[in-house]
Amino acid sequence: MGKTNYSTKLISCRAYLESFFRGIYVIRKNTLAIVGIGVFLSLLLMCIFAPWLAPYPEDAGDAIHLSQSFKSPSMLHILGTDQMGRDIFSRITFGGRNTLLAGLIIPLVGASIGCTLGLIAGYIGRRIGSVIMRTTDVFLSIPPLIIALLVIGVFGPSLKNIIFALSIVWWPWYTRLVHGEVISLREETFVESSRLLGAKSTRTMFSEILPNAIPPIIVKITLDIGYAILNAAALGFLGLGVLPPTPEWGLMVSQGRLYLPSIWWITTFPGIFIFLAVFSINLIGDGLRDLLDVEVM
Amino acid sequence: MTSPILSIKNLAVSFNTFEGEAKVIDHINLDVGEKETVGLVGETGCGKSVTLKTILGILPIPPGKVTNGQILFGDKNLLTLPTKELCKLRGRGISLIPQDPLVSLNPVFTIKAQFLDLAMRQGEEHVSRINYYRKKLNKKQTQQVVKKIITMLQKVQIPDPERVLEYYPYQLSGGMAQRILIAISLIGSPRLLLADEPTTALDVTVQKQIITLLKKIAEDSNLSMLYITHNLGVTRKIAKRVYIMYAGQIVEMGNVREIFNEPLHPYTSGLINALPKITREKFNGIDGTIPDYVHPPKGCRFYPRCPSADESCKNQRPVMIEVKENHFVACRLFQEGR
Amino acid sequence: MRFREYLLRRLLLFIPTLFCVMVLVFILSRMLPGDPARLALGPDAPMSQISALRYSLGLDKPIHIQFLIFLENLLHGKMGLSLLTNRDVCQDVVQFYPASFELALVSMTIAMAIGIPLGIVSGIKQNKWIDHLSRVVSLFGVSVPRFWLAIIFILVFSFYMRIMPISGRIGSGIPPPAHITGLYLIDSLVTLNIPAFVSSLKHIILPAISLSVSPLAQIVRLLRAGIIEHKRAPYVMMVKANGMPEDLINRKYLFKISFIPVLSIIGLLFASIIAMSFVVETVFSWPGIGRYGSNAVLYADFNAIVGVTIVAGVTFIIANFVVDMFYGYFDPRIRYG
Amino acid sequence: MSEVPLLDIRNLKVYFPIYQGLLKKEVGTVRAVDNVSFNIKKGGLFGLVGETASGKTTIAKTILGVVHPTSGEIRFKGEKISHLNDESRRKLTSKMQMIHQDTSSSLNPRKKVGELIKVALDIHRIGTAVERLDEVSRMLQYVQLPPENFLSKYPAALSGGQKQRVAIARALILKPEVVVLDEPTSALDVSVQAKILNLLTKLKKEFNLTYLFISHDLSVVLNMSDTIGVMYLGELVEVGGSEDILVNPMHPYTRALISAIPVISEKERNILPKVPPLRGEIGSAINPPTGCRFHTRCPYAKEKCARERPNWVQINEKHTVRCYLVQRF
Repeated sequence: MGKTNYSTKLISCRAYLESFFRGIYVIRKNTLAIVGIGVFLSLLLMCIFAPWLAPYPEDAGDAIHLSQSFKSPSMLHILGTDQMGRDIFSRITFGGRNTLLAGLIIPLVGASIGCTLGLIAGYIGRRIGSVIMRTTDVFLSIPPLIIALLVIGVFGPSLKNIIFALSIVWWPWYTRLVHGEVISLREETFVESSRLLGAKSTRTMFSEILPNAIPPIIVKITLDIGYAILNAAALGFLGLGVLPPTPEWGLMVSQGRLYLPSIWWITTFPGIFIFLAVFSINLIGDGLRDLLDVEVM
Repeated sequence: MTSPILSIKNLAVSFNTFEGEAKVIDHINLDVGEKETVGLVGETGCGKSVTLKTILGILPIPPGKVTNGQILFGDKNLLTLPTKELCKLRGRGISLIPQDPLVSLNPVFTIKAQFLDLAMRQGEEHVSRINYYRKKLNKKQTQQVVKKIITMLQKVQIPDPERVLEYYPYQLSGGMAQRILIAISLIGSPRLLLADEPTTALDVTVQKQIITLLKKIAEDSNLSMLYITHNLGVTRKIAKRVYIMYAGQIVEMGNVREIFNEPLHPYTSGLINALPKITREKFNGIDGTIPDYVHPPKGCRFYPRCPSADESCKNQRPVMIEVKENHFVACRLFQEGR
Repeated sequence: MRFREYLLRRLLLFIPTLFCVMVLVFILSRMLPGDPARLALGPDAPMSQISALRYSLGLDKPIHIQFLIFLENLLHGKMGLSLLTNRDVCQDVVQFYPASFELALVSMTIAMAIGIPLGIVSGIKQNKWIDHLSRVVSLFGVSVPRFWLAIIFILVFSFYMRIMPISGRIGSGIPPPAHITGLYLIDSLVTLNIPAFVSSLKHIILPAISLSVSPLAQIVRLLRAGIIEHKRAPYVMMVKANGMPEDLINRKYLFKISFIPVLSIIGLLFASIIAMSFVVETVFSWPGIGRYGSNAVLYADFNAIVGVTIVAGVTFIIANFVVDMFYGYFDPRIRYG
Repeated sequence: MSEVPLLDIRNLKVYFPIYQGLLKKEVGTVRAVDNVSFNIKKGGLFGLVGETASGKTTIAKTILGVVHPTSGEIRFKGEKISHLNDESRRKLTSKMQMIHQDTSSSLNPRKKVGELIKVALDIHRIGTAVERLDEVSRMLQYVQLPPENFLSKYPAALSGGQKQRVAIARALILKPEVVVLDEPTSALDVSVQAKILNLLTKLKKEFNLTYLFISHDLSVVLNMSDTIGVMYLGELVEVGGSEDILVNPMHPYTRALISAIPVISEKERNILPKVPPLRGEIGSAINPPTGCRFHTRCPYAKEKCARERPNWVQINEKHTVRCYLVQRF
């Protein structure tokens, strides 16, 4: 065999960098996505560093300062205080930890269960595949939030159960998505070529089909973080999530409801934070959708 | 030559892309005479379809943009014509036979629905809902139009037209769909037919049938036709005069037989050389690829691939020169002698 | 005509799905930690009483027999007693369901009535101001928490502006219309009971709007994407080039083909409305199945939870079936394929 | 004829059942390939020509084992290779390769050219990592793509012709004996097509390959092959040396095909047979016409053609045809 007289490694490294910078370029064109990343990251950081950021960290628990209750937003309490006199902003920074955690974990768990099943159903096909897909159809036939309610009804309200409940209702979407992708990719000529080169089905699966199925999954996970936050907050709002006095955005909205209309800030601000988180993640998702050029629901 | 029915003068079209402004059509001139069939030949991506869309005013703007020139249809400049006038011309003055017949019919409507709406509404700019249903519910008028459509379908040799009208597009074969599209393009009795590679997607035996049909129709109804294709053989069958296009420029024009027997431009002869012939002569392709339209070569756009190029080709764009009677070419090789 | 066969196939698919939903609900309801009989009777009940209840509930029988009993009871309209109302859950469902159904129907109508035109205009006038506006609206729609929006609505329209009622289904002084369908809007119209109609309309608007924002946004999004995709398609170019007026193309030809993907998710949107009504009904004290269900979860009223789940599931499956029929009409390729 | 052909296809039938209705009842069969036999000698170049739906691609896929034959057999060097199990089939892949028509989807868009070609060596565990890379660049040079420019490009950055060159390099890196070319140039422009065809001819000599060349373009097949088989609706209707087929086509369909070639010069035009135009279009393989399948379009069809299928008639050593017109002589 001939000599290698140039460094293949170097060339591939350069190409990698090129594609990386091109990606950044495309994202930068999409200003909204950048805004989304900025907002979401700062929310995330705010929650992570809550103990240092919150002006009154002790208010995240069951502290009671009745003298301070129902203070409207001011320099001391920038978002005001609640019925126990606790600082809303402090509670929001801690409460976000629960809401965002649920929002991040649920799609990831759902995606890992769903994608595995989808891959199996799509590639092995035949009997196992159709059993999986029929099961998926059944799970898809009930609104997810309702199964989640049933699960929480059975196991009792708590954040852990919310995450568990929503995760197990989330997977069918990914199964359907991945199954559809695999089915259509299987018909692509390059998959047939790989088989004609003598590749075994596992290699074809993991090195030809899977890399092409990943972009829609990533976009869907991103967009689903938003939906998961909304759903988790809705369950929290119904009182099925964390139990008071632990703060959680959905729960905080619900608690403030009793003191409307005069004490508007207890309800309004946590709601705005939920909105901001979901809005920014949707901006990111839309940007990714354009970047990776895929269409998912 | 009598005065042309369609005359493109110095047309330039560009597209705004990621990388910059792509100059896709670079100052072309083209005439189609009364009752004449003219071929426009070029390879993929040389700007044939863009030319056609610009003529019809259906070029998506933006990203497209006409930067220069005129398109005269009779005495009207299509580029500056008000929308209302343009609407009157589409289908009735100029009509289009599209490229891929099977995807050129809306898949969720029957042939009848599409044909009928087109036939009843051609030439109008706006249709109000009330007006639409009033006309549609007018049985007598509708029946007349259906009759006209059926005659047209018989003209393009569709067997059992009444039944075919109830079909959805996916129930048709390619040849059948193309016949229907030809009928659609003829329903408004246009004077000029623009054919955008109408046989590319079809089998050769069907291609032969369609070309024969088109030729007959053009003759019978005194139509002019601009026939766009990448297939030299098809051009020879249907057209008398041909324009050879390369990378957004017209490089050669003349009588079909003359050009194919004695091509002058290196690109034309390269194309002819590349064609596998049934005489089993040697054939060879052209090196290189079509240039980048954002930064095209300054001079002749063919120069990077041209076997007879020299320094002067690089910077100087050759002009069209009449080398023989009615045989024009844009190449340095023929400029120097004059 | 193969349309009938298509419908039949859909119908046949409908039955096993329904059956599987029952199985799923049954399994989940039997996954309760602890013994349902003991839970029902309390920790101090004597053993004999418990086993008697176990016997009468059929809990001592094998699981598949239990399932059959469950189904049989369901057929006879027996879902067990609700802890909250002390009636059979079936009665509760019959009482509360029309209110929820009416709410869902109205919000779906709002979503479609605004979403469809907005999506079309936005797709056709891509990158014009109306398009930007509708994109902002739809982004807002998918991002805003519906329960929060509901509260803000009450705050603004009911407390500050005082133009809308705060809660309930009809004004307190107005007797509800005669029971015909159970949907107040229809019943009051049929009986020409104008005050009842006006009042129930006023009551339904805020909850319906807050439920409709997200489906509306998704309709706009999908329709816009479809229009943009098909706008440049060869079949649109063809009719345009041959002289079909542009507004006819947009209204009829572009719309029908772009609407197909929207249709395919309408069932899902309906599901999201049903699901979210649990929260929104709570906010507006809407006397529907959603509020009943969320209370049931809070008070661990298992029979009620199971009943509500079944009703929601069945509603969703039926909605999907109806959508499928429209699907067959809109897309001949499906019908014949 | 004592020499064993490299590839021997005997009475090959490939039927696909069609299911329809509520119970997925079998309502018909697509007779994609019906009783086709031909063989290719080592170093031969067999051209298979026919229009859409004539069953050309199905034959290619059956030979490579993607589709299983309904009956009949395929022999490679005298050994039966139809109905092999997956494992033995996989061993055979290095002997037989295929180049697809669709340049845009035959390369995985998420892999670079280098990986795309190297994967063949990875699968068959040939050579060390360094040797594999060297081999890849050597193959790229064979197909006239400078490795330093192309190794790390993604398929999206390549033109149609370049993609097809990559596909060729990948197919040839395993040093196969038979290459099935399924319309390798029909998606390309003429100027590029000529380049690829000439490259294929050159590589055939250098690697001592045997080609099965499938195309709908008779002028290409005439130039590329030494033997040509003409297919119509799943059946082979005429087989002969390419000179014979061009100068002395016997089957009315072959004649119609040749006469429909859009030629450009007077010289070529004079060679074309003058035939009346065909009626209609190629039928459906679901319920193919009885008797001779071509009779519905044939300008010379007699009543007998609709009833019975004609037998093969030997014209000369290589040239056989299946038509009653010829039988009369």
